Parts: sequence; structure tokens; C-alpha cells
Amino acid sequence: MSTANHLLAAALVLACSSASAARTDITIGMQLEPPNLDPTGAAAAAIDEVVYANIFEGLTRFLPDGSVAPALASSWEVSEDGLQYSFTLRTGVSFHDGTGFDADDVVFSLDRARAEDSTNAQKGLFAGIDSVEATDPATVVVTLSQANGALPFNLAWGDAVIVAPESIEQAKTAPVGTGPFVFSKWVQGDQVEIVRNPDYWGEPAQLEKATFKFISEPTAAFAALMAGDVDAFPVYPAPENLPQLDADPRFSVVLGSTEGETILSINNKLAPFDNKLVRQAVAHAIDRSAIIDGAMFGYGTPIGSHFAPHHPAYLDLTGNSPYDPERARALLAEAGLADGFETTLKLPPPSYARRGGEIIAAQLREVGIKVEISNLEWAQWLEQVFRGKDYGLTIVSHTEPMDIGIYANPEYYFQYDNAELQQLMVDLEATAEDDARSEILQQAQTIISEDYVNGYLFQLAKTGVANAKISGLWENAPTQANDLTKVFWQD
Amino acid sequence: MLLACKDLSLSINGAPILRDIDFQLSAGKVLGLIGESGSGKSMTAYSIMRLLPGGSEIGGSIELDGNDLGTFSEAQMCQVRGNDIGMVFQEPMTALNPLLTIGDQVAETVRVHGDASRAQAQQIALDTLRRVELPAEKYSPARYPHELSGGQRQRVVIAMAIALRPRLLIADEPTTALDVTTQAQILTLLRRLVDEDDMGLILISHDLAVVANTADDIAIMRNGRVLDSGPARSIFSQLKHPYTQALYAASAHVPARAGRRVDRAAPLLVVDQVSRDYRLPRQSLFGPRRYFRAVDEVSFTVYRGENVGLVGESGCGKSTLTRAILGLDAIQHGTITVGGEPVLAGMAMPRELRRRMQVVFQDPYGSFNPRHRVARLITEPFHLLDNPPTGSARSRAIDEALESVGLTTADADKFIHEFSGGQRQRVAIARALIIHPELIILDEAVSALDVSVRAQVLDLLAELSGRYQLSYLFISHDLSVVRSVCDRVLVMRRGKLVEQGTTNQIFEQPAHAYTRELIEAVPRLPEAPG
Amino acid sequence: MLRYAVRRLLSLSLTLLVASLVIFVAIEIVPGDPAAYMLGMNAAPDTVAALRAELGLDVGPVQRYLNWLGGMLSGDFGTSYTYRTPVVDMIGDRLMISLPLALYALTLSTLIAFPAGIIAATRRGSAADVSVMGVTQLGVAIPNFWFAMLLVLVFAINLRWFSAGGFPGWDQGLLAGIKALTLPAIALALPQASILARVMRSSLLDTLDEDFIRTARAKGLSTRQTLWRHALRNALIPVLTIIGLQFSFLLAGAIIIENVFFLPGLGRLVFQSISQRDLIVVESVVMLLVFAVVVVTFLVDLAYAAVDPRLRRTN
Amino acid sequence: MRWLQHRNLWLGAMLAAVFVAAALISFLWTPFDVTKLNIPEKLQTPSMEHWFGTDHFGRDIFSMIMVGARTSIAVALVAVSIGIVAGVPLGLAAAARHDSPLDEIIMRSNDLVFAFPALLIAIMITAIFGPSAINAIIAIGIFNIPVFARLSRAAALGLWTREFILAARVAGKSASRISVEHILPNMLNLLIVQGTIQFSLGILAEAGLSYVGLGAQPPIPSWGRMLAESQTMITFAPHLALFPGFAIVFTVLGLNLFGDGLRDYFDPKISRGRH
Repeated sequence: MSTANHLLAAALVLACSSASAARTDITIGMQLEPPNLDPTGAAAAAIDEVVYANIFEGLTRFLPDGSVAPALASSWEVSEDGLQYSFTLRTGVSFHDGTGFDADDVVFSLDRARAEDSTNAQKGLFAGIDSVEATDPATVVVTLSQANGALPFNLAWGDAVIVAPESIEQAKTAPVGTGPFVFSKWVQGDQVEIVRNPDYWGEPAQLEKATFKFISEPTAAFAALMAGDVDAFPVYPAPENLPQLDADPRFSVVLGSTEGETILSINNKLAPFDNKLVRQAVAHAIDRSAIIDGAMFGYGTPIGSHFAPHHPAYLDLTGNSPYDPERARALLAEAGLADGFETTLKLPPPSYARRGGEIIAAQLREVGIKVEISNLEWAQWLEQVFRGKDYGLTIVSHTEPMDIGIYANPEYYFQYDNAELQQLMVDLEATAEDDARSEILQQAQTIISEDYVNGYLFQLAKTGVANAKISGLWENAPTQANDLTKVFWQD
Repeated sequence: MLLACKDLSLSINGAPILRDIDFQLSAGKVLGLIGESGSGKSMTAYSIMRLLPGGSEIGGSIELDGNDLGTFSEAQMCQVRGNDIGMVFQEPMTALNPLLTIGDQVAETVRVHGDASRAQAQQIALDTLRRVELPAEKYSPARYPHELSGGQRQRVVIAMAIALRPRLLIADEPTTALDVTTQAQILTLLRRLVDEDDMGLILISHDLAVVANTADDIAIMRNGRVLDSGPARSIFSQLKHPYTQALYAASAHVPARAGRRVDRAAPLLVVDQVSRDYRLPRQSLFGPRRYFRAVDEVSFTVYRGENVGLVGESGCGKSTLTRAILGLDAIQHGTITVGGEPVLAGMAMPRELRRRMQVVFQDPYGSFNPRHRVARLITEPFHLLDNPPTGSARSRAIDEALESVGLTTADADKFIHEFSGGQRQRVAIARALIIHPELIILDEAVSALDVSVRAQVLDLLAELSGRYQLSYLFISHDLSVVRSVCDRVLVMRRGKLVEQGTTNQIFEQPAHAYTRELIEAVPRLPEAPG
Repeated sequence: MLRYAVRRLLSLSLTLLVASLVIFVAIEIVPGDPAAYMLGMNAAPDTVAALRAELGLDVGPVQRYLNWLGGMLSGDFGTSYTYRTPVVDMIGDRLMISLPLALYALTLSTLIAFPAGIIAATRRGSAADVSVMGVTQLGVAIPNFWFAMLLVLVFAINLRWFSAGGFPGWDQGLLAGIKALTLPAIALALPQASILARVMRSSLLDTLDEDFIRTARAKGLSTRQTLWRHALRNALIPVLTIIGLQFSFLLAGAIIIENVFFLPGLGRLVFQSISQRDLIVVESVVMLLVFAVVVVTFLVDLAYAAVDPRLRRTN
Repeated sequence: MRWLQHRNLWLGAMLAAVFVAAALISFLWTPFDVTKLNIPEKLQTPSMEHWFGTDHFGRDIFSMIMVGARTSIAVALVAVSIGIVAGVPLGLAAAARHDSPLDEIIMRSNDLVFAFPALLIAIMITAIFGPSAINAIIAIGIFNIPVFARLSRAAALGLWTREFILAARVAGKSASRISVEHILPNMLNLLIVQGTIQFSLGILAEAGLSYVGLGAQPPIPSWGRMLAESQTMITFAPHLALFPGFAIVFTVLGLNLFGDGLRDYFDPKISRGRH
């Protein structure tokens, strides 16, 4: 084709782009910018939201419904005692830099993640792994110190993706993976661009190019959507705009579930919260519907324990803590605090926390608990609340999937120490069978709910907004990811 | 007739400023326009130039060569200004644009009016600067105004005004801000230009003597009217109008000085070999510090009851010396004693010593804290007393001081802005007198006053000196004032005392060339009729 | 002139040195560990310690200050804790937006303020003067972020003439870049233009009262000639100060505006870096801004000397 | 009445007085309790019951603006006081010891503070010590110190050359006594005018800091935070952003007009309007 024809074609594409020819590029809005692009070296959810399933893949992966599916491992077998997993790897897979993928890369990746000096944020995922061995280029055997049915699940996390030793040095700024998209460029503070991987081992992506644009201000997010600067905001940060966006034919609003249990965390070792009566009083003083309505503009599902409602093992325990200020006052009186008390409420930046905090403060004031609000940046929050445990109350959404195990760790920032629950979690580790796991999980839910460990508020809704012509985006968020593999523009 | 003002009147925002002004001026003649402050003499000039503030209304007619300027449009007036009429202002320090060279500023007059090329205009500017005695060899036209002295700047302003050889030049107090010797040169220059160009000149001044020797005709103004006018000779020889008489008398006034004993055995203020240096900025970063010697080994004595004048042109060091005597600044060499006690600058100076010395400053407006009443103002020196009077004793002291300077006891409750300039100087004198000092330093104490008021204040000073046996150190640039009130005179030049002697000696037989130059430069009033 | 410049430069360096110390000490007391922030909620303590060592946070503060200072002198501002890229490159990228934005806003503000100030001063008391004074009074009182919100509402969301924010990058062409910076520049320029117009007016009124203006009029210059040949240049001197101040303000003061329009500029960088505890970036940006202020002040001083011959003498 | 002739003065005084009155009245009474949330009534448009409507928590915006005036005025007032209390003595001391090392140190420190971009430092201070009204006050106050120090030094230097100061020195008064007795009263006008201007700048600064979340913390209402919180709702509930915005604009406008008017009143000669 001559140059002239090229130009003509280009002009036609331009002229018709909105009318007929489907677009092959997309701009995805995200609230937070990843600090770097190596999902195995830092915690930030934003990293996974860019790279997971797009650039990097693990041995297994999450599907949009939260189930675990094969990825770089086409299949796996578990030994009788549940201590040995042998993964069969896909062949003919290569990294974006052209180097081949084989069992050595898997061994390198997993050993690196669980090493002593590793900066992997989820080292716990690999805690039970004794050794990782490549028995042949297409087989990897993982040996556990004790049976753990959740290993395929654990390996589906973004923190367990497979990296290549050749390119690991530059993973933070120029990641090289095996996924359907190739990293193109990163304008720090603004955007990351990825393009289609023509040599992908699986079904190739439909989009030519995708741009992740980082917009922290909710207002700016709205303006960007309205002005067409952003095509989709998978986790739209301002629920108040959703009715308006929903009413606009240009957009479709997709409501889904996330793994984010939004809770009013209580410092269980700090007086008077070391008294269960006081915690129960707090639970009864909270009006979940007002919070969901006021802070989330109605988006969110009330929860009564630390568990995602869409999970099969979920138990609705909201009945344990209905809104009942009279009861709350009575419980406080019973605890010897009829005149109430003062405490702190330290809030991280997201609007669910800031707005929810204001509402909770007002509700607690009604029953005589004076709450001093302080708004913190994430770094301060991590330092003061999460690590320093210097707080009375805080609000945060725990977005890791299946994370009820945190209640078994007395060092965790709730400082909840219950031997019964800790034993349950040990049992859970050793259980591979679904029904039995389910039962254990339900017991755990009940224990923490009835112990009023924290104030359980709501399950964070995934409020995605996208151009109405876009198909294939995830509805739910079983993990933090923007998997673009199946995304395309409808005509 | 070059210029004729007929029934000229002016009001600004309804307030009448000028009324029925009539005068005429022929080519080659100088008209002296005389009046005290507020008489309307400057406004007359601005009316002719039509450079009046907004809200002005002009009546009557101003004819230049028979053309009524009142009928001219603003654009036509722009053609007249600078071309037909030039103007020179009082304040040479600010009358020039600080950002342009003097050559450009003179050339601009030429450029805005004619078709002269840039080079031609530059040439005219050079020639004109030469005419005002600023030849390019010595005073490059590429200089900026701040690089010239006051007298030189005034010459530049004159050059700008006469570059196009206008037929009429208006000079508004052209020498008031200048030293007496410079004043004489500028007056000579103006007269020469009038004669050379056959130009008409309106010379505006508050000083009868300045105008007397230069003007052909004189008009005397007061409160916006011309009270007396005519040829200079007849004005002074006849003194018809009572105001002219009063003005003349005040200008030539010599206060009566009686009842005062000068005790030659009792030196009060002794200044011995005093030098005062000022630090200059370093020439280079690590270069040596440089100093400017403002007062250079000055010695003199003021005896008890004696009135001593200290004269010199601006910058000669007399103010620096005053500050040193008052103990405000430290000196580098020599000693100053008052009644035998050394004067030290700053807090080290004992109050008893400060008590013996007081001061009256030049500016009757700036000498007082505007927020205090007179009673508080004049009792400020009580701070120097160990047991300052209180209650009725304090009121008595205040009343006595006020009465002794010719004010009333009721004035004690007034604020300073309620007084005129002359009255303020009386308050200043009352403040100096209230603790009965032995020496009063009068720092240009009458320079800012109109002649008639000045005469009264001089009388008062003479009287007080006699009554209280006060010694004065009378610092002034005005030789005639010094002559009328002082027993002895000191002449200062460039930090040095060049001559001292009795008033008669100095004025009759000046020994030093500079003294002679100074005395000769003083404009003199013509003899009054018997 | 040269000697004057050298002396000023020496005192500037001292200011910068003291400023660097102040900045470092201030930032060293910021609570919040960058390593902990980066690793998130589930990080093990030994992981955090490992990262601290990697970031060079395990040496003493004096050593860190000297390292930082020495690095800056050789053009190395260190490596960002969070982004792991050289700070110099990050600042360079951001400057490509902040600097044009500041210049754009400054140009706008000057283009608006000069004519407005001149008209107001020369027609004092007229309807034009009253309206200029009224509008500028309002302009000074409006918070620029609120004005920015209104601009976005009207021009981006309702009229859709401009995009609501973001920056396409200069590689998309000069016009696209300028278009993206237009609303932010207007929001930034409005209060600045108001201030500048008022300074221009009052300075010009002062100058028009000067004796040499009267002299010029007596020479036969018309009011217009007097204005252009004599008044403006003299009135410019105080205006220069304000322009100098404004430039540094615009460079730093865009923090909020950059957030409203989500422009990846210096202001937003510093805001992000503070919340991410990316101390080295904060230190470097603040230092850079102080440096900019000091340098602009110096340039303004030199501009004075260029305008005013009285300042050209060395002593 | 001379002040009636100064249009700016009374117009500004009236505008400012409205907000001061609102702040004062809010201590005694507000139409609704601003600490009580009423979520079912959220986002109502202005009505007879809620004059300015309600916000996203169902609070009465009119009441919040009244209480917010209190916050703005308190922060700005204290910040300006810090500037005056610390800055004026420094300026007076520097002028009294003109050209001494003390003068040099004070002026160089001033330059140093001026070299820091004010807003950035305010953000840093609040980021370091945590966001609160107190820290906002300190941050704004620090930048008021050199403003007043420089102003009073310049004014005092001018006054020190005046002859009535020489007269006081001849009367043997000490530098500090002269500063208090003669210098300070004569620059009071300037201080009042500058104080008014800094006060209005303080209100703007407080609004800016609150807007980025670094000012007064909830549940204390603040105009800047009201604007920040309303931002995402501006398209469907513009009254949330308009009323606090107008409150800021009119208060600052009022104070500026008042400052201009005062300047004219004190010195009719330079009725030029503010820079």
C-alpha cells in the first residue's frame, strides 16, 4: 500500500472513529498512581491495578468471579498428604523482552518473593513453602511444611506473579512480563501506557493500546469523564456522581462487589475498648444505613462481620448489632461509663473514611462518646495507627480477599487476642475441603461478630463507570486488577 | 506687548485662587512676581502655561503676542509650550526624569516640536547646554541627572526651557532650593539669556532681594491678587502700598538686641579639634574601608550669653557638627565640652549635661509628634530633670514657657496642626526654654518661614536671649539672618572652619576668599527711601 | 554593575545554604516512614528494615544532609523513594508543565493588568477607572481554587470548550499543550492580574504626580507623549518587584490549581510526595522553589539596574 | 461625619460587619445545630426552612456558614496577631539599631522567610504537625511576621529621621522609649491598614488550607472545607459550592474595601487603592 493510501486510511479512521469503526484504544482512570510497577516488591494496590493480568501473570489467576483458574501453569496436582504441589507449565511462552519462560523463572520468582531480604508486601502468602524446585523445564514442584489447600489461591495474587531474572532490575520502572500487554511508557504523576503484545501465548487482547491515567481528585475524575478525557473509571471515587452518570446515556455505571470490608477498627487493648460491653455499645450506636447513605450515597452492603457477602461461606450477622442508641447507652452505663468517654478517630484519606468518620463521630456523640477526629495521610496512618497502634478508632476498608486470618494475629493493629479463633485459623490452613473450610469460616465470622471486635459497617461497592460502548470490563473486584484482555469497543 | 494678562481669575473646584490679575511684559524685559507662600504666584504661572489641575476654571484673558491663549485647544497649547513659552521650576532635584540622560531630555524639547532629525536635535541640545554653561567637554550630555549637582541640574532645566529660544520664559522660584553662590550664578545666567534672545522672563520669588536686582518690573501678590506693581525702581523708591512697605521692612529687619552681657571669661561650649568621619561603602569586596570626613578639625568657643552664627552652604558639615554637639553622633577626634563637661554620644551622655543644651529645628511641621498636645510636647525635656514638676507646678511651667514665647496658656491643650508655621516655631522655642538651658542650638530655625513671620521670630529670639542670658549657636545658610542676630560668625566650608570673627569683621572685612564670595552672592535690597 | 552582581550572588548563596538547612531540619521531623508507606499494611518489620537500608535511610541525619547537599551541588538530587527514579528527571518533567504554566499565567496577567492599570490611572475617577478598580477588588477577593472550579463547571463540563484537566504532553503538539494549560492559567492569572493592575495604577499615579512629568508637559509634550516617554518607564520599577514576586508565587502557588486540573506539575508532585513521605523529593522541590525565588529576586534587582541608571553605580 | 464620605470604608465595614456579626451570633444561636447530621434531609435546595439549603449530611448550610465565619475569623485574627506581636517589635528594634548586626540579622531572616513559597511551607507545616486549626494559624502567622517586621522597620526608619524624634533624643530619651512613645503611635495607621489586608489574606489562606484538608478539622465547619466537600457535587447541587464561595469573596472583599477606606481616611492624599 502506498503512503497515500496509508494517509487515506488514517483519515477515514479519524473521520469515522466515532460513527462506525471501533476504537482500539482506551484510557482508564485510576485514583492512585502506583509508586512503581513491580507487584512483587511493594504493597500498593495501584500496581496490581495496572499490571495484573495485563503485563504480569502468575501460575494461577483470579477470574472475574473470584474463582481461581490456571494461568502460566496449565494444570497442577496435589500429593496425598497435601504437602506437594506439582505445576505443569505452559510451553511456548516468552517474556516481552523475548526471553523464554520456563521452570527456572518460576523458581526464581517464588524464591525471590519469600527470601529473607525480600520486600514483598504479602510474604505471608509464601510462609508455608518449604522449597520450590524445577524438575524439568515445564514442571515445578512446590513443597509445603504443612498442608495448605489455599496454595493455588495464594499463587493467584498479584504478589506472586512470575518475573524473569534477566529483567528484574528494571521491573520497578519498565516491567517485563508474559501478559497480553507490553509496557510502553510511564509519565510519572500522570499516566502509564501499555500496548498489545502481538506474541501473546493465549488469546490476544482486542485493544491496541491502553492508558492508565491517575486522577486523585474525585472532582477531577468526574470532570475527566464528562469531558471524555477518560473512557472508564473502574473504581469511581465519588459515589455522589453515580446517579448523574447513570442517567447520562453516554455512560454505563456498573455496580459490583469488592473484597473490601469497611470496618470501624477498634483498638481492643486500649481502655475502655478492652471491655466487650463498650465495643458492643459502639456497635449499637452506629447506624449503618445512615453511613451507607451519607458516605456512599447508598452504594454498599451492610455487613455484620469481617466477611464478603458474595462469598459462599458468608453469614449475615448484621442482626448482632442493630442500630439501637438506647441499648448503647445502657451498655455504656453497665460498663460504668454512663457519662461517656473521649477517644480518637483517625481517618485515612479515602472519602468513605473521611465522610463515614464524620457520621460515626456524630452518631457516637449521641450516645455520649466524644470523638476527636484527625485526618491523616496514608503514611501517617500506617505509622501511627497500623504500626504504632496509637489510636482509639479508625475506619479502613480491608480489600485483601479472604483476610479473616488477620484476627488470629494478636499483633495486628486491632490487638485482638482470642485463642479460640487462632486455633480455628490453624485448622483452616490444614483443611482443603470446601465444605469443611466453609464451616470453619462461618464459625470465625460468628466469633468476631459476637465479640464485637470491630464495628462492621459495609462491603465496599465497586462502582465502575465506563463509556457505554465499552464491553469486557470486570464487574466485581475479587482482586485489585483492571484486566483488559477481553475489553473491546462496540460499534 | 509680549504677554498681557487681563482680569485673570482662577478657581479650583469652586474655591477662588486668583482674582483680577493684570500685568504686562515686553520682550527683553524681566517681570518679578513676588509674594509669600499661598499668594498665588505659582498658580499664575501655571495659568499661563495652562497646566492646571482638574476642576480649574480660568477667567479673563492671557494674550501672547496678541493671541488669546484661552481660545487655544490643548493640542495648540502643546505647540505653544516649549516652543513659545518655556518654564523652569523650583526643585531641580526632581524636575528631571531620572531615567534619561540630560542630552536626551534637552533634545526632546526640539524633537517634539519640529521636524529636526535626531542628529539635529542632538546638536541643538549640545549648543543649548553650552549656552547654559554646561559645555560637553566638561559635562557629557550622556550623564544622568543624579550625576549632577543641584545648580547643574537647574541649568539643564533651563536648557530644556530655552532650547527652542521661546519668547517667554517663566521661572518659578528657580533658585530657592540652591545655595546662595549658585543662586547668584543662575540669576546672572537668566538675565544673560533674556538679553541675548530678547526674551521675556517672569521671575517668581518669595524673596524681594532676589528679584530686586534682576527684574525690570515688579508685581507684588497676596491672597491671589496683585497688590502693587510697576517698574522695579519706583516700587522700591516709593513703597506706596502698605504691604510692600511691610514686606520690605520684614526683609530688611534687624532685631533690637539689648540688655545682654557676653561673659568672655566663661566659655560655655568649647569645640576643640573635632572631626567626624562617615563610612563609605567599600570600593571592592575586600578593599579597604573608605571614609568621608564631614567635619575636619573644627575648633571654636561660644561664651555665656553670646550669640554665635555658623554659616556655610549645604553639605559643608554644619548639620553633622550640630548633631555631634547635641551628642547624637559620636565624633572620631577632638573634644566637645559644655561648661567643662565632655559631650559623649548616646546613653553615656549625662542628663545634667543634656539639660544645659536644647535645640530648635528647621522644619516647623516635622519637629513635633502630631499625636500629642502642646502641653505634652513642650514638657518632653522634663525627662531630663531628676524631679520634674508635677501638678500645678507643671502647669505653671507650661504657662510660663508659652507666655514667654508670645503664645497663650490656652494653647497648651491644642494639637500642633492647629498652629501656623510661625507659631509652631514659637512652640519649639518654648520646648527648648522650659528647662532653662544655657545654650540653644538654632538649626536653620527661621529658614522655612515667610519673611514677615521670620522677622517676628527673630525679634523673639533676640528678646529671650537678653532676658535669660541665653547663648545661641545659630546655624544657617542665610547670611543676612546671621548678620542681624549674631555677635560672632563662623564660616564653614567642606568640613573646615575657614574664618571666624565678629559679625562686623566678617561682613565688612572678610579675610577669606570664600567668605567674600559668600557675602557678594547675597542678593541685596536696594536702599529704601529715607 | 559586575561587582554589585557578584556581591548579591554571594549573599544569595548564603541564603540558599541557610534555606537548605532549614528545609532539611523541617523535613527530618516529618513523622511517617517512607519505607513503611511503600510496603503497606501487611509488611513484615524486617522487610521494612531492608527497604530502609536500600533507600539510604539508615545513616545519621548529618551524613544524610551532607550527602543531599553534596549531591545537589553536583546536580544529583538523589533518587525518589517511591518512584525509584532520579529526582532530577522527575523535577525536569514537572517543570515542563509548571514553568510554561507559570509563564503563561504571568503573560496573561501582565497583558490584562498593564492596559487596565494604565487606563485606570490616566482616566482617574472615570467610569473605566471605577470598573477596573471594582473588578480588580473582586479579583483579589476570589479564591483561585474556587474560580478554577467555576471555570471547569462552565467551560469544561457545560460548554466542553476545554478539557477539564490533565496534560496531553508536549509531544501532542504545542497547541494541545497550550489548550490544556489555558483554564489553569486563567484561574492563576486572575488574582495576580488584579494585584498587578492595582500596583500599575497606583505606581503610575505616583509617577504622574512627579515634578518631571510637569517639566515634560512644560516642554510641550502632550499627555499621551508624557505617559509613554516619561511616566511608564518610571512607574515600571515597583511593578517589576510585583512581577518578580508573582513569578515565584505562580511557580509554587499553583499547588492547589494543579490539583484542581490534575496537572502533573511541581505543585502536585510536592503534594503527592508529602503524603507519600517521599522526603527527598519534597526537600528537593522546596529547595528548587526557594532557589527560583532567590534567583528571580536577583534578576529583578538586575532589571532595576537596567531600568534605573541611579542603581548602576557600584558604590 | 467624615467617614461617611469614604464609600469604601463604610461599604467594607458593612460587609465585614455582617460576617463578624454572623460569627458572634453563632455562639448564641444558629438556625440549626451544625454538629447534628440529618442524612435523610441531605442536599436540599434553598427553601424557607433552610435558607441556603442543606449539605450532603443534611446540615443547614446557612448555619454552617455562620459557624464557619467563626473559624475563618479566629484563624486569620490570631495569625495576624502573631505577625504583629512578633513582627512589630522586631521591626522597631531593627530600625532603632539601624545598620547594626541586629538589624542585619533581622532583615536577613526576613528575606529568608520570604524566599520560601508561603503556601508550600504552610502545607509542609500542617503535613508535619498534622492538620488542625492551630497549625494553620501558626503556618499563616509565621508569614505575617516578616510582613509586619519589614513594614514597621521601613516606617520607623522614616520616622527616626524626623525632627521630633531628634528632639526626643535631645531630651535624653532611650531608643526603646522613643520607639514606644513616638514611633509606634505614629505608624499605627499603617499597621491598622496592613493588619486589615493581612487579615483578609489570612482568610484566603485559611480557605486554601482547609480546601486541601489542612485547616480546621471536622466537625468544626470551615468555608474552605465546605468548598472542597462540595466539589464533586457542584454539577447537581451547585448551592453547596456557591454559598461558602460567596461568603469568602464577600468577607475578603469587605475587609479589602475597609482597608482601602481606612488608608484613604488616614491619608486622603494617597487615595489610590491598594496594590
